[in-house]
Amino acid sequence: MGLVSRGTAEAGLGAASAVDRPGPPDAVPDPIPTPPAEGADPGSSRGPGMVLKAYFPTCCASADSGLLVGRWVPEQSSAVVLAVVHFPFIPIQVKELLAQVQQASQVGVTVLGTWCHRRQEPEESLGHFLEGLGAIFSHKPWFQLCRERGSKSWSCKATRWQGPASPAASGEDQVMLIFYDQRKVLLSQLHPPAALPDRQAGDTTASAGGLAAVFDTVARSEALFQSDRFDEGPVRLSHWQSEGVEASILVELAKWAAGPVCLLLACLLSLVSAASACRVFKLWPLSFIWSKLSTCEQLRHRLEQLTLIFSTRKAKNPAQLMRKANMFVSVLLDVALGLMLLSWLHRKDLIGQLADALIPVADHVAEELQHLLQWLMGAPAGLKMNRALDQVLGRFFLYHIHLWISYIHLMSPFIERILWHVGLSACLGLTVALSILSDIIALLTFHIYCFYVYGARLYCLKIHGLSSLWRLFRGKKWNVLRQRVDSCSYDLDELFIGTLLFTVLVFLLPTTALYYLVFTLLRLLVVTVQGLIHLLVDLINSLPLYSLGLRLCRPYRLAAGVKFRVLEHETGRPLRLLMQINPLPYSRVMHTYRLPTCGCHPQHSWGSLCRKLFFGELIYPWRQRGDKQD
Amino acid sequence: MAYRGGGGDGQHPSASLSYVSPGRLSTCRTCTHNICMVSDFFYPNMGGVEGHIYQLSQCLIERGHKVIIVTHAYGNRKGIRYLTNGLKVYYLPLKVMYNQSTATTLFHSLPLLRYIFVRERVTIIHSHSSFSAMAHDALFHAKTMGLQTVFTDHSLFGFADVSSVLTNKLLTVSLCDTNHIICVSYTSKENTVLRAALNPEIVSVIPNAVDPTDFTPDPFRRHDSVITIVVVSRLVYRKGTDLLSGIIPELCQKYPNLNFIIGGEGPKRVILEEVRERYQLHDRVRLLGALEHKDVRNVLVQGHIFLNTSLTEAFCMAIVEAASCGLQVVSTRVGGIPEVLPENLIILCEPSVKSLCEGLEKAVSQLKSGALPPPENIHNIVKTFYTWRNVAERTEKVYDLVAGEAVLLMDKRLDRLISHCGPLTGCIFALLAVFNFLFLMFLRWVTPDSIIDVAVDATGPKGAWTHQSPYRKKVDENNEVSKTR
Amino acid sequence: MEDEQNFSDICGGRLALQRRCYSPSCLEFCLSCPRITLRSLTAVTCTVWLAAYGLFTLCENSMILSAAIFITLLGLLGYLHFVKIDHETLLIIDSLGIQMTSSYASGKESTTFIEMGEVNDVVINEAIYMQKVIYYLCILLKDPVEPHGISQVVPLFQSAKPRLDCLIEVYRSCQDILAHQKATSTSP
Amino acid sequence: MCAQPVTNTKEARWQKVLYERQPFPDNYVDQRFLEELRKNVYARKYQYWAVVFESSVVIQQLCSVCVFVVIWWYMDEGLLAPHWLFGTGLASSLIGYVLFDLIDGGEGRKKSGRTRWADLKSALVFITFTYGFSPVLKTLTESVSTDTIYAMSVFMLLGHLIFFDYGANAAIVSSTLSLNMAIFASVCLASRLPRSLHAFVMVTFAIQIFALWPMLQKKLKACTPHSYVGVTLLFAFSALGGLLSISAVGAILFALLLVSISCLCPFYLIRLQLFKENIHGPWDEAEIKEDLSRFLS
Repeated sequence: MGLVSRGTAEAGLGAASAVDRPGPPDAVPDPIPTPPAEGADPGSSRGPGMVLKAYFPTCCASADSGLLVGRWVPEQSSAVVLAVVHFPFIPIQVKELLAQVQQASQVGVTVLGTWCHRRQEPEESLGHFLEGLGAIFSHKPWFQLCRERGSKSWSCKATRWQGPASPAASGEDQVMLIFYDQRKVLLSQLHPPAALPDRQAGDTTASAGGLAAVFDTVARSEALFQSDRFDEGPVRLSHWQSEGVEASILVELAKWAAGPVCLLLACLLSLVSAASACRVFKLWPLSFIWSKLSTCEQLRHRLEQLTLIFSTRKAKNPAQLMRKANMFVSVLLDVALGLMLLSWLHRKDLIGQLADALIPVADHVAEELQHLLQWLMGAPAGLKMNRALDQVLGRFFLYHIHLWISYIHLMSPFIERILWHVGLSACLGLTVALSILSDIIALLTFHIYCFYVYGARLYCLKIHGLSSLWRLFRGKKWNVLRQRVDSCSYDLDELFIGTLLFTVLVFLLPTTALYYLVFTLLRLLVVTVQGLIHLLVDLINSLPLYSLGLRLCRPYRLAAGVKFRVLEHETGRPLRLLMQINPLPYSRVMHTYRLPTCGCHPQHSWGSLCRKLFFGELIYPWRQRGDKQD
Repeated sequence: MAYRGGGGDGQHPSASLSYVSPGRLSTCRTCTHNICMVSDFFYPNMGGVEGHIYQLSQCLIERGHKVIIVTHAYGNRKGIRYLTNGLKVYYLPLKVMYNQSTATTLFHSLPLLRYIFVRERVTIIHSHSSFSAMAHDALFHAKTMGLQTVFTDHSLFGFADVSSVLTNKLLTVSLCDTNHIICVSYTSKENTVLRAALNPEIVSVIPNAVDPTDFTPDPFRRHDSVITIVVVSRLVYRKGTDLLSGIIPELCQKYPNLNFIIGGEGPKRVILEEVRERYQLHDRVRLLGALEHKDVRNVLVQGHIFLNTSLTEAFCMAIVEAASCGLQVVSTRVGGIPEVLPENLIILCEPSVKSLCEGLEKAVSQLKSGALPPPENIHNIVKTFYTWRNVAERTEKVYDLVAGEAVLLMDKRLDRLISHCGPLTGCIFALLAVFNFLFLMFLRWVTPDSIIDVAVDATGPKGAWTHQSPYRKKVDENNEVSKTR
Repeated sequence: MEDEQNFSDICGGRLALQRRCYSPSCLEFCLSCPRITLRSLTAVTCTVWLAAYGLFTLCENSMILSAAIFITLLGLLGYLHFVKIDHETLLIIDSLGIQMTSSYASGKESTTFIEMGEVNDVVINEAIYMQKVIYYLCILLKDPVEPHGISQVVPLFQSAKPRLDCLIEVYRSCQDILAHQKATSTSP
Repeated sequence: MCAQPVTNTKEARWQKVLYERQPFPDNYVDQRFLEELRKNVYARKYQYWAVVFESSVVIQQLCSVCVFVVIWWYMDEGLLAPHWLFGTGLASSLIGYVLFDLIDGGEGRKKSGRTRWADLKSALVFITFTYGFSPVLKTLTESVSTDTIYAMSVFMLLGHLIFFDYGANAAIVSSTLSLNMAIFASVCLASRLPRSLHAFVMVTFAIQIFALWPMLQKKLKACTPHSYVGVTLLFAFSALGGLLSISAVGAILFALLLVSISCLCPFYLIRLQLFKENIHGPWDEAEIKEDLSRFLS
């Protein structure tokens, strides 16, 4: 019903079409002094007059006349109306209620003024009665908010009583009506979160920036909204009503059940982690391998996430809650995808086909490599290579490939079973399966890695030798102390030997460089594939799905701020604004809520990568995990 | 005050511009000029040229001219800034090539410079320092746009080696159709006239100046038990640091109560440290490192004798500052130094260790015999020599003269280039000038002068700087402090 | 209540400045650029399609033509949705804040609201932009730690860069409201 | 733009000082303008024959390159047996070694403080390394085309001639670089020879003619100029003869080159000295005469 009431309220505001009614109707008990003409300087004519801001919930726009209950924020000179107390009421009870709310929510909830909603012909008595109320609930300024029948024209005046004694001497203020949607404001969460005052300190510290204060007030005075419209309390309030009670019961059930479940799972997880932390795995070679295998990394990461999710401690601030939810959703999605993959694999026995396909593929790769080496041992692309060195290197690598093929054939019978278990592992999640895949690739291309390392080392050696000999050739030398190149006079024999070696190296360089180049290209191919897989895994790991969904379906939940719309306005009436929630843009949602990934991304830029390649330093895939089990 | 963005922090006078209606911005003036100082060298970079530009601009502003300064961006100090009295500085984002001098293609800076010249309604372009590529670019563009040009040369140049031959050729090209040239000393004038093959009539000599109020003597700061010799210069070869490294041991061995204070930084600092190591002079030779301009005085007043070992100088401001602080100056007889101070205030020596040591010994003996006049007298004599106001009014005369002259039209300019700079170079640069002119035509077609906003004058006869709220003024004062230092 | 003036931007294009005054304490400026003209649209499209057709004649592959059509359509959509800003609005509400709205040709709107508490001042600033030196209006945000300090400069009317006269119009009204704001905030 | 009316400029005499206001305009040009201008202060006069004598160093180097190339050609053609060349080379270097000490009675050796044992050691190093590397050298460049090798060696030998230390103190002079280039060229050429023994002998010969021979020359030139001239002429004629036995045209061209370098170039140098015009004045950067290294060492 809260929804319904709000709907009518929207209609009631009549923001859409500009129907200009003739000036202020005489019905109003006392017409507000018309504001000065446009041209004149407002500052001068208005004197010290401060613009008061009255935040009025849209859901109360259609409520019957009564008292405005809310909070007065002096530093922004703004009044936040929270609810309307309907007639008839007994002032004492109202005061009691307010006192309860106040000590429940530490917000200075008071009676701000009166609210009269004229549905039928105005009767003078009501106006005077409302006047009189000011004496009972003394508050300065005292708001008198009034809505005409036509529901388009509102009038509001704020009077500062100089004490009840002399009601005549009362200064009037400019008032600005700002309508806000109580529910959205209540639920939304400002970004960046304003410094929320702690509950104990009470509303005196609620002096966070202007709007943050309003949000804070509304958020903290939930106690006021607890009372339902139907329960027969002494005082009848009208404000935003939470949705139906049934839903809330379900929620209660869930909350009640959540505790034990979390406890149970937490115990299990602690067991698992304890097992993984057992000393046997900490022995040297094993620990090294664990650190190098992406699967283990991924599993560890997941374990941490799950322990965080199911930790029985309560999330302190909404950000942590959001983080938990994001993790939970991403884990769920991950597992779901993994199960889909699993079902797809096990339908019509794809595993077997894969296993049968794998060995030939590995053989084929080896064949191709052999051809490549044969080609290199000839005169590849008409390059001037040194034949002797060429032969030596070629034979060396051929021998390696031979070893490799025999190794593959040795383990061929077990391939299928291995794959089967790997396939099973997909039920732990797609990411796990993917990282296992990347590990398998790394294992199957181990020979390429070896070639690359040999070539790189050889090439690196040559390059460094050449650089130092080139300095000698020019009669210079590297000064280690000053970190610069000095000129120095060598002996004759030093010169001679240096130059001889230089010549030899120069003529042998192209051969080595070619081998290095070819194998580096192969290596880069593998590294790129692995990198892509890791990127995919990271994407799944870090995507804040829950926040994105929230942003999609409930835009007001994540607020970047507010925006105002000027409602159709006529002179002599208070200015009316509609305050809407300004939703957070997707980019910032991503940026704020993306989860930490387990892998470190490439540190070196492209330039440094090229430098490394040129000088023959070893490069590793994105997570420094190039050297599998050596 | 830290600001983000390229905008810089020009808003204070702009904020007060709403009091100035655009209609008031009439441009052509008879008595006063709109001057645009162009140089690569300006604050936060420190040195003689920078100081010259800043002080001269301040005095010209106070004489009622409108002055703006154009230089290149230093680090994140880019955009438009305002210094004291609304001196407006454009820090243009141009590439710096070699020690703070921008790379020049002779064309790439035309759009920005033209935009600035037009929006500031500049009438006279005043470029500084022949080392600054930007200054030469500005001259080139200004001639293409038909504006009056003045050039100030702050440095001396040899004729011996290849590099100087090339630079001199470029200088010839750049100055052959410049309206007037200013040199800081007669030697510098001779040098410039020879280098650029100029008519000496269009070359004026206007010396640098120092602010005598900044350099006042303070005899109580120095201990008369020991004699202190002060050296303040960049420690580079051209400043004769090698000579210094020879002088220090000689004198320190001869006089037990003689100390050196050496202010300044540079590549040659190493050899001074080595000398100090060798002769264990750590307690007698103090190396202060780089000095802020405001600290120079506090260093100077600690000494009795000021030593300058430069190998070449156009106009040595350091010795004037030292003399103004009441020190006895001993210097090498190179460049324009003999013209700077009268004989009774300076001891001139040949640029060799022996001669300089003799000069110093003479100074020491005078000091011991008390033959030297007291610092106050020296200060009172020196402070009448060089003042920025004098410099400003002499420069103003040059401006008046130039404003009277006519700028060469395109055809005459081409003839002059070809006739004056030799056939080959002349033709090449005439061609470049034609290209520049076509480029300018293109720019005028793309953005006509009519749609370029006229800048609000911060200085000058109708300057908006004067009427503004005291709060802003206060802010700007401390801005200026933070900036000009 | 509402009046409209014509100005030109720094490149000489036409701009229309609407000035709506809801109440002495609430002002709205709407700066609208000329809409995308049919001629330029057709010109671009035709050039792309001609190029595509040239390629098509070279290598007989009808994929190219369809690709070209798709590219133009997507490009147009992207342009309208992300690049072309039709009008920018500046809403100043005394003692509440300043709101900047820029609405794209596709109707998408992006709004930012700055509370009065954070605003230090609204000034006209000079900046070097491409090969020009332009004036622009900007909001100076207070530095939360030290008063009179400025933490950030928020430029206004970034897409339509109006010339000085237009800026002065807006600037004056802003200053009026800010002055009143200052006066009231100082006097309790 | 006068500071004061022009009338009293008569009695007031212009001084070249900045510190006092003078009754002259700022752009006033006195007759003493540019009076301190000097020309050709450091210009030197050259004697023709002295220059010719100095040029003999260049002649020597050209000749040694020529001789080297000629010898290589002979070996490549197989007209010259490696043993014979090795023997002669060994003998000549021994003679040179003895001469080297005899000329100056061995005080050069005393000054350098280099023992004969060190000489022997470096000689052994040469021999062993060259011999060890010669098979490698043999197969080093076989896949590289001959033209490339020729181009490379020509380039290197030219470099050797350019960077050689002829006694002038210029920036580009670097004896190390020139020697290295010569060795590089010799290795390239040696790798083209039929057998590894040839390569070995060729490289040793290169060392003798490019490293040892210039040392001896320097000493000769220093101590006994007359004999030096004689040796130069002898060397030049032998080189010409060798070249003549290969190609007459080459020999003629080479002879022309030698003559032009030794006679024409000095003549032109002395002629062009007359046109020298070098401006000096107070603006020049003063250079420091005495050496300041004594304070640091």
